[in-house]
Amino acid sequence: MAIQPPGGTAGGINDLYQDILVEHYKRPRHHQLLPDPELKSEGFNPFCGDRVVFTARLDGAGRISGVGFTGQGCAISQASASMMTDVLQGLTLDEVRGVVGRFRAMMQGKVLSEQEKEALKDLVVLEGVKQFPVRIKCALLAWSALQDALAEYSKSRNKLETST
Amino acid sequence: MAIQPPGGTAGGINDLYQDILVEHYKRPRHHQLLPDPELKSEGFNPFCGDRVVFTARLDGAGRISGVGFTGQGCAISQASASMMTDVLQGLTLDEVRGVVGRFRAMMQGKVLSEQEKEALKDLVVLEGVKQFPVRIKCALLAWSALQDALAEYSKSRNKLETST
Amino acid sequence: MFDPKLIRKDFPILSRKVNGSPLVYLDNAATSQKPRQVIQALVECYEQYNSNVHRGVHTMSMEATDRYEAARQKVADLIHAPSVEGVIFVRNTTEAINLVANTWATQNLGPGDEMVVTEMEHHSNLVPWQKVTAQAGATLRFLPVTPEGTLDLTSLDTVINERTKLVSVVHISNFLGTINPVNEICRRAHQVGARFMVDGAQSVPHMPVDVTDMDCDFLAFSGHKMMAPPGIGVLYAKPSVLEGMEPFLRGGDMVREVWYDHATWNDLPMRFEAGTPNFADAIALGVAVDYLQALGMDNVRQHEIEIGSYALQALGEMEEVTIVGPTEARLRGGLAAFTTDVHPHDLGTFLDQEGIAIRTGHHCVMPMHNKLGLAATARASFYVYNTNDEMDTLVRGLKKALAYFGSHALKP
Amino acid sequence: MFDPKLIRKDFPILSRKVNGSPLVYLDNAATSQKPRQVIQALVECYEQYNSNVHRGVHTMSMEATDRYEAARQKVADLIHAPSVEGVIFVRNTTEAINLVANTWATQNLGPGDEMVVTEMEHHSNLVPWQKVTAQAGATLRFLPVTPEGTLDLTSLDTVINERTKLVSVVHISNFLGTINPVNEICRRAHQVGARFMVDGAQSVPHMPVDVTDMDCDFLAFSGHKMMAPPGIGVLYAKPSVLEGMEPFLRGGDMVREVWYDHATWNDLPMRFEAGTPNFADAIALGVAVDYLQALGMDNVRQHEIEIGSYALQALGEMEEVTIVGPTEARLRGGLAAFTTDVHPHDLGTFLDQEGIAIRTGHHCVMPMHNKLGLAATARASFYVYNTNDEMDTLVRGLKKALAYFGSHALKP
Ligand SMILES: Cc1ncc(COP(=O)(O)O)c(C=O)c1O
Ligand SMILES: Cc1ncc(COP(=O)(O)O)c(C=O)c1O
Repeated sequence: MAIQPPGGTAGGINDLYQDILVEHYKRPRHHQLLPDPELKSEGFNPFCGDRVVFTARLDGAGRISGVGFTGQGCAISQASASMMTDVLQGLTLDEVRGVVGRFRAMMQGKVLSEQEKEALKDLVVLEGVKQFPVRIKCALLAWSALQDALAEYSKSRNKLETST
Repeated sequence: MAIQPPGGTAGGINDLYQDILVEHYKRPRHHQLLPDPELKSEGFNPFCGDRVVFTARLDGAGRISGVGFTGQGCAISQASASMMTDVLQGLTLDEVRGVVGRFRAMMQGKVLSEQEKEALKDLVVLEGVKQFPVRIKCALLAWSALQDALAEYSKSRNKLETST
Repeated sequence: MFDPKLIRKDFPILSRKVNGSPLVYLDNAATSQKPRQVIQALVECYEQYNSNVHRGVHTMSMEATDRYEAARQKVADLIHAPSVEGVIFVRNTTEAINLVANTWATQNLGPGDEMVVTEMEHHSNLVPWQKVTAQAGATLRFLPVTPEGTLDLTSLDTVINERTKLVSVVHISNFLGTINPVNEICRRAHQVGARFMVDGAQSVPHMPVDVTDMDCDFLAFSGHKMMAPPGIGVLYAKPSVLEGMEPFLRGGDMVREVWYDHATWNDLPMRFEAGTPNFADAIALGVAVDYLQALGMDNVRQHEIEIGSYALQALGEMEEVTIVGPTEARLRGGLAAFTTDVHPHDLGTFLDQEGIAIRTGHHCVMPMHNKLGLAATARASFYVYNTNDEMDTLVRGLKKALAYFGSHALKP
Repeated sequence: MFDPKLIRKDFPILSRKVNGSPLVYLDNAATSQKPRQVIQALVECYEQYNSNVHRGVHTMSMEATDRYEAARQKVADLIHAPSVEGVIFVRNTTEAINLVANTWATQNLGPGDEMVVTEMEHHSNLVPWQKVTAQAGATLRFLPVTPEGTLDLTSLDTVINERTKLVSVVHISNFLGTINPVNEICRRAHQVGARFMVDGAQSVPHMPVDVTDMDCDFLAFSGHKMMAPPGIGVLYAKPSVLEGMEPFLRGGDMVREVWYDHATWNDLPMRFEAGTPNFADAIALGVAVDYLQALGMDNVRQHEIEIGSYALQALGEMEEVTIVGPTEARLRGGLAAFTTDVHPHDLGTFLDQEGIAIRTGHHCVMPMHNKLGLAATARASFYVYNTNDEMDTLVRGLKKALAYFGSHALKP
């Protein structure tokens, strides 16, 4: 049976649930928490109950050497988390901040350059979420967790530095 | 200069401020508090600040032997208090309750018999207040105080009786 | 006669389209739509007599005050309150419950005392009590819920005991749909000398509620769930209980006399309404009550049993759908929360594309979701203007969604 | 250009007649009238997108939420708040003040501490503090008012001292009309480490108010006095201060996660908005703010100085009239309370017969009335739509009233 996308925005729902997104939802990458992570945080949406727990480890050079997440929620929130973990590997924290900035810019409607898009890998399919503003929060859930983890980490580093 | 009553209800304002009422306001009767009163109470309208303090004494037969009031407020509230004190002299408390009932009935729009009107004396001019519903509270202020005083008195009598 | 198709004509919003399809509004437990009579009452207020109440000698102030107090009388009549003294206008159910928590409960709960709610409470009838009981050194206890979603009353007499000072129970659960036996619980509460409060947010709009018959001490409900605007709600309380309560919010209107160092309180019910009240929405609530009374609360309830049965049957026939709560429409309010293999959010978005508005999430009932091992559910909730046709649309939409997500193999 | 005659066209109620005469509405300090834009915003809400906010995935819920949050941003812009996190929607000024009294003040006032208000406070900025200070064993102190009706600042540094924890001051007195030097008082409060709150009920609707420039910690005001419906008001607070505050009302929307035995709190500003908010009136407040911003708050203030001067002059020329408060229009808000030989109530009724709506009584400022030896006053208060012609009508009406009551020899 051929399923027609429902009315309204032409092909809207298919723009949202693109195959790559569904694939990430069905088989999320890095779907387990790391032991003793340097970066750790939880994202929770109090209005719908969606949750993402994020962990990452750093190597001696300060680059991300491993990432992992768990969570529960809708396809958008979980797929976004999975795709996010895919692009962080090997980045410095400043580079991570750059990715966060680019992703948020895309979700806010900014048109990205080809090069910028490349760095976001599968995440570019989340551009389709823009047509569903109420779901943008879902797409950003894991990213809020990531940002919290970064902020926590800087804070604890600062504390360490001032106390030594 | 001939003053025209303002627009709206024909002659409305003159129905309200009838000469007898103005006379009571200017020269209130029984305008001082009695010492050692059996009945005492204060009426206060929190929304406008009008106040009536009411006192009365009873003789051995349980009849009102003296009344007095003070207060401050608009012409309606103070004139109503003055007129009220005029009709209470010599009444039993049950008769007082009757007067209260008739006065309230009149203010609620009940048409009184000639006989009932007679008993209310000057108070009948307050019928004009009905056209100004927002002022009915003013006309009733002294009467609420009177009712409170009656209730207080019954309560203290009951207490006295059960304790002896 | 009760004809939802006719009733719909009174609700302008119901002719709107959403994403190209006619709106099918099934989020009534969250908030209800407003008939033109209610909207018109607001317009009339602002165009004809808007003025602050209680304080003025001028004509418009009197007109506004009269209508405001008439609305109070209508509310009293609706819930069979013996007098308007016990009808306090607040913002919503949540504020009504907080009012009792911060006055009666704070004054009367002490160390070793207990208070009782159920396991199926909305956050608004749980979180305020967590604080008051903790502060008082009292214990918050729970009437348990069976796996079928009804109260387990076998423990009624042990959970509610001589130490119990207050019992507060949701009348109709906005998640399970369950109608709780408030009369029976009220009797038990009074037996041990406890006060009894009812969260009527989902009952007062949908069925006859009689506070005199029930004998509850407090009842809270929200105007916005019963055709009135948001921003107006009601706390009903027995005047004798109110008399013993300290005021909550303080300021203009609730005082009698004020000096620099102290103040005295106004009469009931004004004592519990501080500052300029939301008189316009209260007046609109009065008009909403008129509308409901004209329909007849018995008929409203009957309609919801019928549409509820129809929905339960249709959804029940779908293998992929699991309905939460009691299975019989007579035992529940006009709503149905359910799960499928597809996450409720994704379902909600798909249905929204078809113009169907349902709610997804925990519906402010997280603890009960947790207990059932659920993070979120989808919920369709009905009102007088919903039709069986709309139920068919919902079921068609659900089937389409499940097929769509099935073809995408979205079951994780 | 600012033309009250043009502005009047936007206010449907202003073309109504009262007792046969055109309405002259001079009770704006009690509540303001609403422009058709605001009324229309309500109709639009209920006819087009009414839905509960923050919780839904469906289109209408998103539309309602977006507009609700946009209104918050407009309010933040109006008062120059750096972010929306500090803009909390409440019912009215009274609730805003009670919120601070029941959270910040309860948490921070202890035995021996002091808090300061002025002698000219509205009951709403006095009665809540009487309770909190008494409960905390703290002392409530007063900045005195001179016989001219202005604050006596010679005692500023002694009344506000190292023991002071909180200072709360009315910005424009709704009785005296006085504009208080809030910047100066704020500086002194912060100098001693106290928090500073402003009752902006009469200032925010009538003049530019800049919380960043003033540096106040809290600001309270009511929508209904600034062209919006009753039922919506604002507490602005510095987010850093809010972060340290316990929630006030508890329940849905203000929580993050809830378990049976505890709960965690949502982000700012939602943490302080419990239950379904009055989103419709908040959205209407946003439209009222648009309207005021289009006029320009500077122009609004300028208009009130002009009409105030005109009124003060005209009333001042009447021998029988005694105006309360500062004599210069620049030093006061657009209102004038006064006394004559005739009791204000009787005056009010007479003027109402001519269609002129003024307020009479104590205007919820009993202590200051007492201090001035007054039981009640008459008050005319102005807004953008009032004209000099209306001032003439008022003066004519007053003269007629005084002649009428004079002929009745009503001077007691
Ligand atoms: C100076 C002042 N403060 C507080 C209030 C209370 O406002 P509301 O009744 O809207 O809470 C008012 C108005 O009545 C006022 O004029
Ligand atoms: C059972 C129940 N209680 C309380 C509430 C809270 O109502 P409100 O948000 O109007 O305060 C609701 C609705 O959300 C409800 O369904």
